[in-house]
Amino acid sequence: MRTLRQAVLALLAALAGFGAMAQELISNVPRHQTLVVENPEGTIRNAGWFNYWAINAGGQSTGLHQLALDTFWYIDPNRGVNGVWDNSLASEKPIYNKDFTELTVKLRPGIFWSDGVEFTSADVVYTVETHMNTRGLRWSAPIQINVAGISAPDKYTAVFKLKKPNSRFHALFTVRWNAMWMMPKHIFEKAGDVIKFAFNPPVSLGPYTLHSFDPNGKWFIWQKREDWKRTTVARHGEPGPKYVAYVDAGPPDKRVIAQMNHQLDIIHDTSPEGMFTLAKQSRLSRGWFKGFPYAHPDPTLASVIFNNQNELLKNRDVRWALALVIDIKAVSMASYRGAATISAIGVPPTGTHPESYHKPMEAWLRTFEVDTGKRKIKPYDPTIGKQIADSLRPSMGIQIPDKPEDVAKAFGMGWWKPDLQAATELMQRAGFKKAGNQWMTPDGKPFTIKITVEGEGRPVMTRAGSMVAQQWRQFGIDASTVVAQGTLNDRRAAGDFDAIISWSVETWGGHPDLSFFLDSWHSQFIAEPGKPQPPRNWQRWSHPELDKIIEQIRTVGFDDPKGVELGREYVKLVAREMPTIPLMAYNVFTVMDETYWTGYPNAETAPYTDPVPNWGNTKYMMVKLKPRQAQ
Amino acid sequence: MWTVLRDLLRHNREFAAGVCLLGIVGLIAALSALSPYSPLDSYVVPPDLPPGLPYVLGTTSRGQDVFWMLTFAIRNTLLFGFIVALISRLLALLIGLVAGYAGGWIDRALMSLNDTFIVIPLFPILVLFYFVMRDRMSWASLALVMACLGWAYDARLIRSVALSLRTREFTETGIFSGMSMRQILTQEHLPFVLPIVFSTTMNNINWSIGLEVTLSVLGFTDINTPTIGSMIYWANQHTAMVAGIWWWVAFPVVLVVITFVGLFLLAISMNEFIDPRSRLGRGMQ
Amino acid sequence: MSGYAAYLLRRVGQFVLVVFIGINISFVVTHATPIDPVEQTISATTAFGSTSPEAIAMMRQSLRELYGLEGSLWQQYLSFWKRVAVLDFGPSLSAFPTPVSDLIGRALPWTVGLLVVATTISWLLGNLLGGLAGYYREHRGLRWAGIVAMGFHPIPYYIVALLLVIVFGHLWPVLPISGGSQMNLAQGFTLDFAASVLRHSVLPVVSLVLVGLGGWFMGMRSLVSNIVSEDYVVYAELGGVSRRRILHSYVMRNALVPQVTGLAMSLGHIFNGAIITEQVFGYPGMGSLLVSAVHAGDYSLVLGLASVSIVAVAFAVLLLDLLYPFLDPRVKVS
Amino acid sequence: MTDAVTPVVKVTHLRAYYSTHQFGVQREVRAVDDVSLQVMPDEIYGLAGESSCGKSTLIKTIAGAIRPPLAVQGGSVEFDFGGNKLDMYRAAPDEIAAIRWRHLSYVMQGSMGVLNPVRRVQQAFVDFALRHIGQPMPQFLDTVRAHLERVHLKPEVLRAYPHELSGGMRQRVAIALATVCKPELIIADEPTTALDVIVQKGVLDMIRSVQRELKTSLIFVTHDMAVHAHLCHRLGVMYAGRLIEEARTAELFGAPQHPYTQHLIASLPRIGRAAPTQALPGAPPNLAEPPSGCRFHPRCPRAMAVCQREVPPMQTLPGGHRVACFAVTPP
Repeated sequence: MRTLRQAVLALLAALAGFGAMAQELISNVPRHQTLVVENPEGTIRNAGWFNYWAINAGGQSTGLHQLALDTFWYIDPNRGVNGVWDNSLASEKPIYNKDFTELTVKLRPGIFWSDGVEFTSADVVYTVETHMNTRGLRWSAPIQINVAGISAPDKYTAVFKLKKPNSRFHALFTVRWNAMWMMPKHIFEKAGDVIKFAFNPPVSLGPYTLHSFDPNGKWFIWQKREDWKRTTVARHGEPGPKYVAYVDAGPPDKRVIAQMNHQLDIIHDTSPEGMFTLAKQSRLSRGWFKGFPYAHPDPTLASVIFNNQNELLKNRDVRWALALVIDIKAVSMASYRGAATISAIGVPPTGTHPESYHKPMEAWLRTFEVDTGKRKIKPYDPTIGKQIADSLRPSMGIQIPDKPEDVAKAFGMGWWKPDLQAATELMQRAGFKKAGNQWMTPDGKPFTIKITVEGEGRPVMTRAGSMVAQQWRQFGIDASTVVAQGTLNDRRAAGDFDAIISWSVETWGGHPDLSFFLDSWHSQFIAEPGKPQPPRNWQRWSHPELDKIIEQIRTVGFDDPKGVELGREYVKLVAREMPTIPLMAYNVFTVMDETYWTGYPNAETAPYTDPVPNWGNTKYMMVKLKPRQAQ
Repeated sequence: MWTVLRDLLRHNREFAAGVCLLGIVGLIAALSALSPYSPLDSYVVPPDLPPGLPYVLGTTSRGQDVFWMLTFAIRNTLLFGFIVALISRLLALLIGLVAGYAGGWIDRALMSLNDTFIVIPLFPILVLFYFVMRDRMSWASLALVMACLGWAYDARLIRSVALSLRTREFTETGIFSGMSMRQILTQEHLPFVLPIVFSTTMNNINWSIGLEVTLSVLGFTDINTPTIGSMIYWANQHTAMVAGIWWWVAFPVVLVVITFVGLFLLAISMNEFIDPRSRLGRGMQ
Repeated sequence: MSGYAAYLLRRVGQFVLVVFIGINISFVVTHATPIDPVEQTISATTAFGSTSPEAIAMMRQSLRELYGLEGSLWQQYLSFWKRVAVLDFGPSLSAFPTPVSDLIGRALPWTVGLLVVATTISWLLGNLLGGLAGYYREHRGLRWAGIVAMGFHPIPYYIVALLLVIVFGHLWPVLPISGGSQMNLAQGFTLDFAASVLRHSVLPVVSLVLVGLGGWFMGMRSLVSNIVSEDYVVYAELGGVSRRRILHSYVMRNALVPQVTGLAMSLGHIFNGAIITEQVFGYPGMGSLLVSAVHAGDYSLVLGLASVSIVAVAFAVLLLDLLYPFLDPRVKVS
Repeated sequence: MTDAVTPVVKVTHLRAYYSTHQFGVQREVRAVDDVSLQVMPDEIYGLAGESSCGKSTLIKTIAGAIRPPLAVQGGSVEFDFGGNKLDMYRAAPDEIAAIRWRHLSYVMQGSMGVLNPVRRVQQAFVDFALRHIGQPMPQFLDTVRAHLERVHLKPEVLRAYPHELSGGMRQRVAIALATVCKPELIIADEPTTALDVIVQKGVLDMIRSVQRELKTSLIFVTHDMAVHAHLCHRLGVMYAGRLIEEARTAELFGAPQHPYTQHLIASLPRIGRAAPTQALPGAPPNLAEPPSGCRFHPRCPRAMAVCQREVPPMQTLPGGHRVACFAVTPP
């Protein structure tokens, strides 16, 4: 017995010992020289794989495309370090010939790979030709479809010959999250089969090189290059952190805990509640906005996407009725606790878009009318953004801005006023009948809609979905949510849904051009029911007017103001047709802890880039970061 | 039987405690009938209120009253457990009795099948099922699947009893008096194994509830049906723990733990009553 | 010895059966999943970048060839069995072209380690305490141990793990609540690494032990309290054999026999517990891999994982079965 | 026998009850009620009586083999091993442990299950006897083998597991185990009942020979009067938890005094007796609530009024013949 008791005591002692045992977060890397960033990809299954160009390669946002890869141009979703447009590997903007069949790229001299080889047009030619000659590389398809040939007149010039006119071809090499990165010719040409080559360790074109990584894929640590001056960001200054660690930070609550213990400098995304908790309890944690709503509005428009091939939803009246049932204030509360930037129109209310679209179109929206069959109503309520702000002021107090433009920036402008009467009229016009408290379809069956949501993957969207479902249910529609965790992309592509909370509208953010998503909305790409739908026309909706708009956009230059006008035509069209119900910007609760580093981007004083750390564009953040206390 | 229960209640502390605990749980579940709110609706009460009045156990970040949510959650969770237990009992009884009675190759065949199901790690398979059935993976179908996987352990116990019954003379006389196998099993053997069935039921309910909670917390079930698991799931969606909304997680956990302990106490007290040697259905977690 | 041979044969047969049934289930299920790996890949690849629709169509085509998804289900089934035979499950679709076996190979040691350590501790500790509790019925400390063990026993792994995360991650953050070892620590047989792994495995192991302990404790206690009234124990006491001797050579020794069977029978459940626990603690094992593979719709990986789990568990059971006769001489004749 | 020799064991007014407390109901079974007896050195003392008359309980109590719910309520069991005296229920546990097997050994009822099923027979001898015999292992084993010869067992049995031995062999092993330390007193509880007649005979002869050789005292319990007649020097008869008569075997069989004993003897099959003996009316009493006075009176052909009121005292007749019955009057 005694021996047993002793054994137990010893065990406890050992445990306590472990507990007490102080341990650095990262071994042999000084914390104060290291930036620790959450990689939302989580655990990378094939950690030792850095060949980004092979489809299904390992991680992308493990630091690889933020710190080690580079290409011609970057468009910043916000203001940019030095303007929205940045010539990175290219020294000038894209140079098209007048009929958009030839693109000339001038390269920046004096840029070197981390192994000391200079980056030249030879690498460009190799990258492009490899994609032309190999199938199943990440960018094989677009290259093979567009490029007739490529040539390098000199060391710093590359000329693309295009198969057909394309004024947006340079988009392929313009980083918005990512773009077609350059391959190191001198490595890959020795590698044999490009698809089977792991590219480990990666040779870097960015200011950092790989220091070490976890074979189980939970962390990747990058180290600043000695010769960082010979990379493109050097134009903006020296990167602050000597080391950058991209880690799998676990589920939302663990991320919050980690940052409270100052073990995670940047949380990629957490729940609103997590954000508020950090704002309350962690003095040095901050979001994109200093106060409420904190989150960064990505140039991504979260919407209720209908499957327009669904017989019941083909009718515009039904779609509009469903829109008029939604109380966006409740949705904003349920999903973001009010920290949402709402948008009534088919463009995200972020970056430069409010200037180019929301504000100019306000007047049109106020006069915009919907015919319910019995009467005409003006559904637009310009005060909803303000109403949300007001409803939050009692609880959030001074954090809530009061200047109208700030309110508009944070919460958005107007949205559709809930109008159950009008909704009922529209439903009836569409031939639906109300039996008791239940809407019946024209052929007399109960009207059921399943809203597909992503579940844990995107808590906020899941919450929005269940709120919309609730409101429809209360209107008498048999609506419920379906969690398609992991399979969401699949089902979205397959059109295997009635309605889905997702986004079919993504933009540059920093540039008014809409082709980034709009081009793929052309009817030519719509898949048969049941056949997989290519991105991003998930709603499988087509309209002759839309096709006309798209075709026109294809023929005007990237920066041509005419593009914006056409964009507004698109906005009017989708407002009338309501193929998807735009809800709000995808606001990302990126939380930055200033215990070790300062100079993070923010809305008020430094909107120089998107803080959301899985964007390739966040490489610009490194040059702005400064250690808080020089140790 | 009733006198036995009464005596147990009077003189067996575990049994009494178990009955009390389950009584509480059952009462809470029953209250769901009186709930002023639909379990599906959110934002019916002000969110994030700590326990107190008028919301006894506080409110969730989804603006739901924790207490009333809890009544629905525990009701569904218990119901789930019972359904699984019921179906799997039938399977276990059938296979156990037949194997024990028939003996020979039938016994051997059934038992190796049985051992297979005991050994195979079920969790991966359940996860796989979820990914086949997706939104058809309703609460009911999950119950069915789990019932089909959860009978093996108890079939073994029942079979061992049936095996001993087989050699008793009343079985012999039954056979000589020309009773059919079905008659013998249902009329002669069933009464003997029923007590065991009862106690294994408790363990089986524990097991199924445990897995249901785990699966739905991981989001691998239908999250519209309020269960203890889906309650915790939604709490995690709102990072309730770190946000300090502890009552959203704590109360479901406490309640489900009470349920587990209650069922478990019943099981072991029954066990001691039936057969001090029996193995307490261990491993059923 | 022929009795032993027959016994052996039976156990091996059982092993084969388990593997066969198990793997068939997982094959059927995985191939019934509606997840199309190609679409999964495409949406993963084009999630953010701008890729023109006709490009997608082309990509889809070439991926089908790349993944070798052609061929009837029956052909896939046959080729799958060929692969199982050599434990090569082909390339992972979500981590193409890395072989599934590599990925599993990386995860397996973690799970096995966690499982072996936790099971050994809970089994030994549970049986020791349970045995003592059954033998020294009046000992107060043991009574309490029993109550605690019983209290935790019925609670599912997930809940216990969750509680530990809350306590040690939030209220008293002294132990790591996620990961398998410290960052930037070379994996290898170094003292630092070992210490770090140990440290990270404390909570997962504790949660597994807490749940596991009770069962063994109570099983052993009830067994012992029956065995003490067996003739040979009474007789040994009459023979003035020392209590110690009686406790281990007579009581415990005999009680262990059914406990080993019990262990074999519950290995499957313990495995479930382990992978659930991994999920909660972000432990880099089979469990985490399984869930992420399922999310990625990577059915070659899922299938590989399920198969390996089944084979591994069945094999562990077989090992125990083979040890059993040395524990209980009676097997050899019966 | 002369009074100079002191008894090996002296039992005085021993009372041992089974008291159970189940579902709140207190039950008390007076299995051994006020029993006194003595056993002399080199004597085989038989205990007779129907099954469940308390004889097993009695010797369990004598051997100190009692565990709840059986408990000693009063009286004493005193041993005297060559001047080394001690009282089973007052001595310290280690003192008892010290005499066990060295001086006092025990053969259990149905000795089939007395060997640890998962260990070899040899282990049992080591556990039980090694510390008493106090030889280094090899010599010890030789001693054991030699002893096994005595009970006609081959030395191989030492390497065997219990389940590999036949019933008879196990019985012999048990007896060998009980006698290997040459104790002064062996208590044997129905050692042969579980065996078939042939084996039984062999075992009995063996027990007798061993006893002669070792000069040990033996308390031998069986319900089989024939066995008693065949084996015992002195015989005690029990009825319903009480010792009712005790005498030298020949005398008891020749002139039984107690009506019950007379019935027992009479019911024995004898060659050349035609008339079958009539059975006694009624059944042995339930010891939970035994009859008042003499427990035999409800069935006694010679019952008197006093028998119902008072417990008959044990009276000693000439020649150490003891009997507890009002109907018997000393000459």
